[in-house]
Amino acid sequence: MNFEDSPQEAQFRATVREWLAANAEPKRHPRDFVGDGLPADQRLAAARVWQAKKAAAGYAAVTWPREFGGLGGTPIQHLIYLQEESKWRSTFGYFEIGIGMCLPTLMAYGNQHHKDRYVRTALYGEEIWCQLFSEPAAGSDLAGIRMRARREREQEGSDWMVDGQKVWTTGAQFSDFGLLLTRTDPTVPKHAGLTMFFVDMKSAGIEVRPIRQMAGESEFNEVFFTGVRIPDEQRLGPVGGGWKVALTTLMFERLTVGTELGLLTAQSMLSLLADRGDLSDPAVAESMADAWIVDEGLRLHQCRTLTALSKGSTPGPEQSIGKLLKARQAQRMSTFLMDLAGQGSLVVDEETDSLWSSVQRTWNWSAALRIAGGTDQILRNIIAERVLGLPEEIRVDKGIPFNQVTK
Amino acid sequence: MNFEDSPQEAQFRATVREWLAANAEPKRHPRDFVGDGLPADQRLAAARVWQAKKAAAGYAAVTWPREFGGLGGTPIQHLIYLQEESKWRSTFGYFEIGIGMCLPTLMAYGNQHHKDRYVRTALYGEEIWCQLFSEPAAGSDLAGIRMRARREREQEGSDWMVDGQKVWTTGAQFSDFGLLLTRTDPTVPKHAGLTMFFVDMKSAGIEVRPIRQMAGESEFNEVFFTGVRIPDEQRLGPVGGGWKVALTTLMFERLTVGTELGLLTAQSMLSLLADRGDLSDPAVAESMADAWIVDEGLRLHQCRTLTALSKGSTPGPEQSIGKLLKARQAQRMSTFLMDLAGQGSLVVDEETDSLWSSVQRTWNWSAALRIAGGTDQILRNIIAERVLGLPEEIRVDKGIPFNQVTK
Amino acid sequence: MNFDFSDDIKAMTAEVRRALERSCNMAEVRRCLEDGMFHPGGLISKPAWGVLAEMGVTGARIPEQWGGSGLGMLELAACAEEIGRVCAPVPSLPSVYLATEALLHSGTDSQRERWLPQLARGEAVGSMCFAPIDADGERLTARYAAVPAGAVADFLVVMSADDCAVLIDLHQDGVSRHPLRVLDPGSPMAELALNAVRSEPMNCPAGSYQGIRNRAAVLLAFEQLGGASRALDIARDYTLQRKTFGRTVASYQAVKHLMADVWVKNEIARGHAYHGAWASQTNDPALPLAAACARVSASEAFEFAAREALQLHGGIGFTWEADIHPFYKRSRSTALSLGSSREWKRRIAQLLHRQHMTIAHEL
Amino acid sequence: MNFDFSDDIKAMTAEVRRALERSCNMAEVRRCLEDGMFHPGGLISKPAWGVLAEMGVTGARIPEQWGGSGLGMLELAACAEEIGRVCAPVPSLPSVYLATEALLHSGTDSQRERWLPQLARGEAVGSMCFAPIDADGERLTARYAAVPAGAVADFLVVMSADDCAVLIDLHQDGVSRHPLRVLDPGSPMAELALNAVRSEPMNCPAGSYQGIRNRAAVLLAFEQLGGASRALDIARDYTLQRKTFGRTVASYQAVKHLMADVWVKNEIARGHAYHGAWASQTNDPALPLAAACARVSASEAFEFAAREALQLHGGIGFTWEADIHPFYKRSRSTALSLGSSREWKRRIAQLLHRQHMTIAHEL
Repeated sequence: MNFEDSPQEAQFRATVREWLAANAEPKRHPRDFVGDGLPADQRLAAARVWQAKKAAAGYAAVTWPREFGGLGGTPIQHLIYLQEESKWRSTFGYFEIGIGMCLPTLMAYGNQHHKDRYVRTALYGEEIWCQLFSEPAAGSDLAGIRMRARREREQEGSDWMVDGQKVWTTGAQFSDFGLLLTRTDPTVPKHAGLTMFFVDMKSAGIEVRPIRQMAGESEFNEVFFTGVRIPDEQRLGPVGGGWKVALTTLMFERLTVGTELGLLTAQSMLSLLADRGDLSDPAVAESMADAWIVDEGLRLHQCRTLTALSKGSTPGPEQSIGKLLKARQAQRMSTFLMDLAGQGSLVVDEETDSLWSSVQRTWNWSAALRIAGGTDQILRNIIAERVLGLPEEIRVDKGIPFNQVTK
Repeated sequence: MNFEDSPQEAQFRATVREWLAANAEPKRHPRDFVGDGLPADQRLAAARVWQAKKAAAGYAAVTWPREFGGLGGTPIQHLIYLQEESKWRSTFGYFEIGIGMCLPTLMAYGNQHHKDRYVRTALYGEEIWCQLFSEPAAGSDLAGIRMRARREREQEGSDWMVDGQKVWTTGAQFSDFGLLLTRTDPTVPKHAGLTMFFVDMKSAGIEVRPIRQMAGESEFNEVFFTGVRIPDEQRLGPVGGGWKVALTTLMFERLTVGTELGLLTAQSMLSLLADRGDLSDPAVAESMADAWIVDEGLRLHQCRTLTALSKGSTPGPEQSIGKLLKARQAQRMSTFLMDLAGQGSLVVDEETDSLWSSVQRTWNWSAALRIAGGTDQILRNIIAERVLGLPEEIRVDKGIPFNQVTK
Repeated sequence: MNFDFSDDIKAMTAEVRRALERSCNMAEVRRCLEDGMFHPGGLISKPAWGVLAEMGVTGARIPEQWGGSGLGMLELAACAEEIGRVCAPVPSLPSVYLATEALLHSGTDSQRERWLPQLARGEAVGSMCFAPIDADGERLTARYAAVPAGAVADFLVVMSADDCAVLIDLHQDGVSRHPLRVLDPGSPMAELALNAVRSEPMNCPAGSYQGIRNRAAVLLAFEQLGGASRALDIARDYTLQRKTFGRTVASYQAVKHLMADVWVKNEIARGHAYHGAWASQTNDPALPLAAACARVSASEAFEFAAREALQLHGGIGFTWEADIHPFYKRSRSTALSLGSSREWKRRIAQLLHRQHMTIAHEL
Repeated sequence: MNFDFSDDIKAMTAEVRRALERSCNMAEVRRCLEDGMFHPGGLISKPAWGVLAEMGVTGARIPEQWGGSGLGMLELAACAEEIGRVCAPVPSLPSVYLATEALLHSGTDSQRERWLPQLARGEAVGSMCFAPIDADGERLTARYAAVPAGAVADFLVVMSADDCAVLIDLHQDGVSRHPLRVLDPGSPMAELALNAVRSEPMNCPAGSYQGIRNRAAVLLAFEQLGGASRALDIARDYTLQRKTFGRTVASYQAVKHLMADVWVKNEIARGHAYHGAWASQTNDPALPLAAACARVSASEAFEFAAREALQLHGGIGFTWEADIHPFYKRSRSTALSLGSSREWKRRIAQLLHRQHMTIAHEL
């Protein structure tokens, strides 16, 4: 039992460190990214430059086969790269979804032309991809999407016309392409009538609207499709086979381990409490211990997962534990700290890098995070069903044609 | 808004007080009952004497009509009587089920002969009744009972032969009669095949066995029926109409408001903490406040219920809140106090009236109380469905003949 | 035993509810929150405040001689629940439950004469700070970091823990206001800097400080209770119409049980709130403990109800267009007004300990 | 990164599990509990203890020269989980994790010579008290209120917070034992009165007191973890076969989610327990914090798992015949051994504070 790299891992880490030291810029504060402080378009441009550099060195997609520009590395090597990169100025929020989920799906289901045309440009940050799955009436129940794709003419190979609405689309406003799940046949049970496409986000009939969140900011979009034409050539997998393709994408989502949620940590809580001199209060001390146990416990759980990974297992539903605990813990910690500090903690801390502004951001964002990416309830279902092997929820819509399920 | 008796209530209370002062013995400690310290049979004999005295004065069943020996009083008057009686030596555990639930059912569904023969003897404590509903395979799902009653001969009025097992029967060991729910037709859906009887507990073929609980004591029984003959004359309600009769019984159960659960109270917790000098610890102080808020909150909730009762409403599912909170609160409080006191609190306090023995009894008994009389989960269902009007659980056995429901 | 509001009070609050629902629906609340986000400090829902003045709520406790309705604490408490139900962005706590009450109990005749009629009509807004008073004669120089309604208040009462109080007219030289961005723009605050301003002493009987905090805690508990019940209603309505996997969301046991737990907490808080109202109304010695229990149980019930109601909405819950986020914000801001639950819990323990010792001593 | 037990350890514990399952099934556990209820103090499951001796667990940490297996903390920790899984009524904590460890770290040569071989063979049972030592020369008079395994122990180690320790042979005049009725008869205790008994000083290096408590906390955490996982398994098996309203109990969402929550707590506790084992094994400076986190998370996980597993059984859960109540009792008794979670949580906060200050100072 140990926490050290294996000899191979240590060697990879050393190589990465050397490359980063030669190519990356030092971080000035924890939330300092490439292009920090620049206007949105210049920031994006700077991000593309860094992405291209990474891609040229093979680090943009460590686990991809070499033929696609990756290193053919293991998930652990990918994680080692991310650990090391996080000490330097890097990028966040532009390329993860495309490289982590969309392109792997394209590699699995696309033809040779697709691979030649799209993989390299995405890897080098020249084109950005987004994922168009969720809909207003299909969140937890993704297979319940309604976005309708119809063949323009009733014949093989005909173009498709798409109408409907997607929601919660991260990065839609600057994306070039989107992976799009549609319903092509509403007369069959819900999982059977889906088809996957990718779509040029600049197509006529696509409108991207930011969603305003409860704290006033916008991190997601709604995307409206009105008579959008998609060539049949951009279909991934067979007509009616979209659910299987979507599951592939979601499986890749699970592989994006170690994503930073940007929430208050127990370590920050400790700093705040120590600075306030509050730890001598036994009630505060006990809350601090509770928070520490969860945070540190998740880190150790992650270490066990990584151990399993490095022994060759694939990440399973056990990973649901992280977000389930983290989001609730964040909500509890931020509330607790504000209670301690009193009414003044309601005043927005304008200094965005301060511990207090992170408390406030966490209070707002934790409410969303208990929902986004699987609600607490869905995650418990996943643990109960897929880890503990308990019976699935009763599905009253099982086997019933989609258009006959009680609306 | 006030907490005082109305003039009529005050007058009733005064009458009750006067009667108790003239007839009851003073209580020497909180758990001092009539016959305290005597062997079981003498204790029961003493209890019967006190019951007869109450019955003669009309107090044994305040809400019953005068023709049955009651006072024709209101639920509030019943409660006032109980409040006052609790200050004196009284009885507990012998007559409540008979007078509170079985006899009212008999009065509702029995014939004149039944009423003449059984009501008075029960009221005066000469005969004791128990309730034979639950079965090993039918706890929360009471309508799933299997105890089989068959007509001896296929003709109207024939005697019935009963086989099967009941469980959790309080007082079976000293009861004279039992209210018995049976299944007379397993070929129809579960609610439709039930029939209610009452049975002489001394009938041949009935065996009462105490159930040993986890702390070693026995407060309930299993009752085994092997070829027990019951005359058709002892049937209550029509054949196949047993569910409706059972619902009547359960409705009367709800009327038995204000039952003392014998658990640790926040007031006792306060005594213990104050004696230990622990309240200056802020963490202890906060826990004390939490406990107080629940206990006192339940008392105030009870005051609201009584107000509604005295305005003529009947007790509804809102009452589920009491046991749901009380049992969990008891488990929390007893655990907390033992944590404070350390390992020594594991040593059984042999002094049965001490605060510490009540902590220990509460720790054991609260685990049972979260189950007995409706699990936490069932109570939440009741609140969700009957108070908040949320949809019922999906019943996969609905409308299916009982003997075809997947075992 | 008559532990409920009278039919008269129920009829009155039903009218207040109807009027508030008309004048202050969730679109109006969101409009105010948006306004408050970009123009901090200045916010007040004029339609809601107008209704409260018109229906005699702002002047509920003010005697008729000064244009008020001369009602009791029970009436005001019942109305507070309605204010909470609609999540009204109005300065009810600083102006009605605190400043007005302070004037009623500790104001001089001329102070009352001057402010109470305007308060009754809703034309003046007061605010209140609990802080030590370090006045140089009649001149006060001080800085208050986060004064509720501080940007719009016409006067400020400052009261210290040793029962001293002064009133400051905020329309005078030397007063400068700095509106603040806050997490709940529906409960705006401002920083007030007072530079040698004229402060008028008030007539503060012993026990005023804790007395006014106790009564305000009870009234605020009713607002929180209103918010908590409404949050549950909103969650119930939403989950009953929303479907997932072919079933209404409300049919899932996890969802049902969560709402049952919310209901249970709300019921417990309601008992304590009623108790607090009764003790305020009758000036019963139980008031300190009853007020503290009302405060804590209502704060916790409202935060739990709002937080889980938001959760039960799924994704839509954290969008601006949802009706639930104003309650999430209000639950947090009300929990931190008048001191947090932690402080009140410690007070409960102290009061209980004292009570226990007194009884033990008497035995 | 290799944060898991080695395949060798896994193979070894699999054998221990099989042997314990054979020798100490729930019928044996119930028999011991019943015995302990009526004949307090005397209890020990001979078959279970025999297996532990035979398989080298009682002597896991004892060097081979004294007949032990000379294994590391990791091995013993992994075995402790198996002891907890079967809820074995054996004095593993007082004898193996405490008294034996105390002898290994602080025993004199002759003390080791005398006791270790017997401990390794499971023929002697030790116990330990943490208390101030007030010895008059070599004679000790003292009263210990609740000594684990006090009725059967052959010797007792008493250690004080200032790192003094003595060993007392309990087979001598002046020792009187009073077996106690306890809530968990599977963890019996006795009151020991010592009247001028001979006490032998031990060689206690500085830091022994906390060191031995930390390592014992880690080992006990593994027992608790074993109990917690088993309680979940029992609840899972029961609810999968039990039906209500025509469906298996395990198909209800409230039941599923409760078990999911139990699993989550167990996983978190497992990470901390592993960390504690690693820190004990490597004597890493992280040990004090790791041990405290292991102790608290395992205590809480076990109590939650046992309590809710019992709940998930419905009525059968609180009968003697059910397999779950021994775990409910054990979860309570283990939570109170070595100090409660409250104490360890405060220790966590202290350690964190110290750590933070050191880092802040270095910056």
